[in-house]
Amino acid sequence: MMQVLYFAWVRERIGVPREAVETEAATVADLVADLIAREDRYAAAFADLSALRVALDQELAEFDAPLAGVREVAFFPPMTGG
Amino acid sequence: MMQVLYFAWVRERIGVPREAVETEAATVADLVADLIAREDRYAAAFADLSALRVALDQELAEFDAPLAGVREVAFFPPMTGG
Amino acid sequence: MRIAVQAESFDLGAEANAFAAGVAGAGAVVTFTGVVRDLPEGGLQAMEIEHYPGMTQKAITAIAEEATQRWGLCDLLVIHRYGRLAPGEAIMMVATAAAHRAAAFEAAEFLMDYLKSRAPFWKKEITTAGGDWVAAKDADEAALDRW
Amino acid sequence: MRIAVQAESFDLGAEANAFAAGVAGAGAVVTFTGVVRDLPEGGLQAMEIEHYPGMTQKAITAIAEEATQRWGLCDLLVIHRYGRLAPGEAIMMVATAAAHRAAAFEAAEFLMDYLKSRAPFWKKEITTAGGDWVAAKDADEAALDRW
Repeated sequence: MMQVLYFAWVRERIGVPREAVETEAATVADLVADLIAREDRYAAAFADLSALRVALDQELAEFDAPLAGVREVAFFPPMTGG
Repeated sequence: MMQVLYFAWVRERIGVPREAVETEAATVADLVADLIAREDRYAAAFADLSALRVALDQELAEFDAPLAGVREVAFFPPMTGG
Repeated sequence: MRIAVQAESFDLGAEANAFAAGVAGAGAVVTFTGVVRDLPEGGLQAMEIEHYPGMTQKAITAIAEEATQRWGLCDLLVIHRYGRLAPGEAIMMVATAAAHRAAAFEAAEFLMDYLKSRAPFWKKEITTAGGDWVAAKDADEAALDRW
Repeated sequence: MRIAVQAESFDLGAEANAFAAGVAGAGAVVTFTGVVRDLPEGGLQAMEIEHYPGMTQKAITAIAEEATQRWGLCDLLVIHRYGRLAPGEAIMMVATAAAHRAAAFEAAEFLMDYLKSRAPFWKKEITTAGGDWVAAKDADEAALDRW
């Protein structure tokens, strides 16, 4: 079981801020494909990966990063702090 | 008659902060030569012109600038504000 | 080094004075304060700032430690708010203290460039027409190339 | 735009708050404060700052007007002290307010670079051994080339 978190418009499209996901995905990209296959709201949120960022256990990562040992995955648009 | 002002170590070497000077000098460099000829303390203050700056009527100027119409000449080392 | 991520407003003057008073040996103190600006066309009711609680403090600490080391800072402060802010309210501030001015300025700019694009905050502009997530600017991403 | 040349001390926090409160439409406020630092070898008793009263306000106003125009500033503040200051005391501050951070930072750095080398102030370090006029640094003169 993996905790998956969503922020900003990704959260709004998917409809929940976080959820526990059962997955066999080996990489972030695999997890995204897995989610997209489940429901349209995921397909809407993940339509353009170039507009998204991902963090693994609260560190920024790439979409081809492996998920082995990861407990928390977060998806969000580019940050707009400051 | 021209008001001549001195600041920082130029003032200390010459010994007064300002004085009225009667001069026929056409340029700043002429005025400096005129002063140097008067007393040693001026020679000591003006020994190295590259270490000095000059302002004419409170605007930075060059040593070859003409003095026609100028009422106030100030000599000082490079500024150290901020 | 103090890093505060908070919903509460803060007092720029009080923070700047406390920061400056706590620093020994600094010749230069720089502060930057970000303020909610109305939209060019007007009508901004509020700015909502969302963040990623588990990651925010960690990400800012990493940026702050890099700045401290790289510019040999005497001290550093980051305050960043989240939640709903009105136009004119301060969103965040950074302060840097260093022996000389170049280091204090550069470190503050570095911190700002990284907070803009690498700290997990997202801004939403609220108007009578609804809410709009602020899009990241290419220029903000490009600003990181300086460092 | 406020420019103050004064012997009296000033309160960084109060000045920063008053400045920020008086600005409309700014998204970014930068302050720089210069503080009297002890000598590397210690022993500084005071810093004496001499200035050229007739020229100081005029020179700073010219620099400030150029900064305001060049970076489209919303507002700008310069305070510079003269007289005898103790280590740890604030010598001067500048504050800039602009729509965006790059303009506020750049204008503040420009002001500092020009105040260092073009405003008629001279610093003398007082120790038990006597007084030493601070020499202008080549790096400060070179800093003007950026602009």
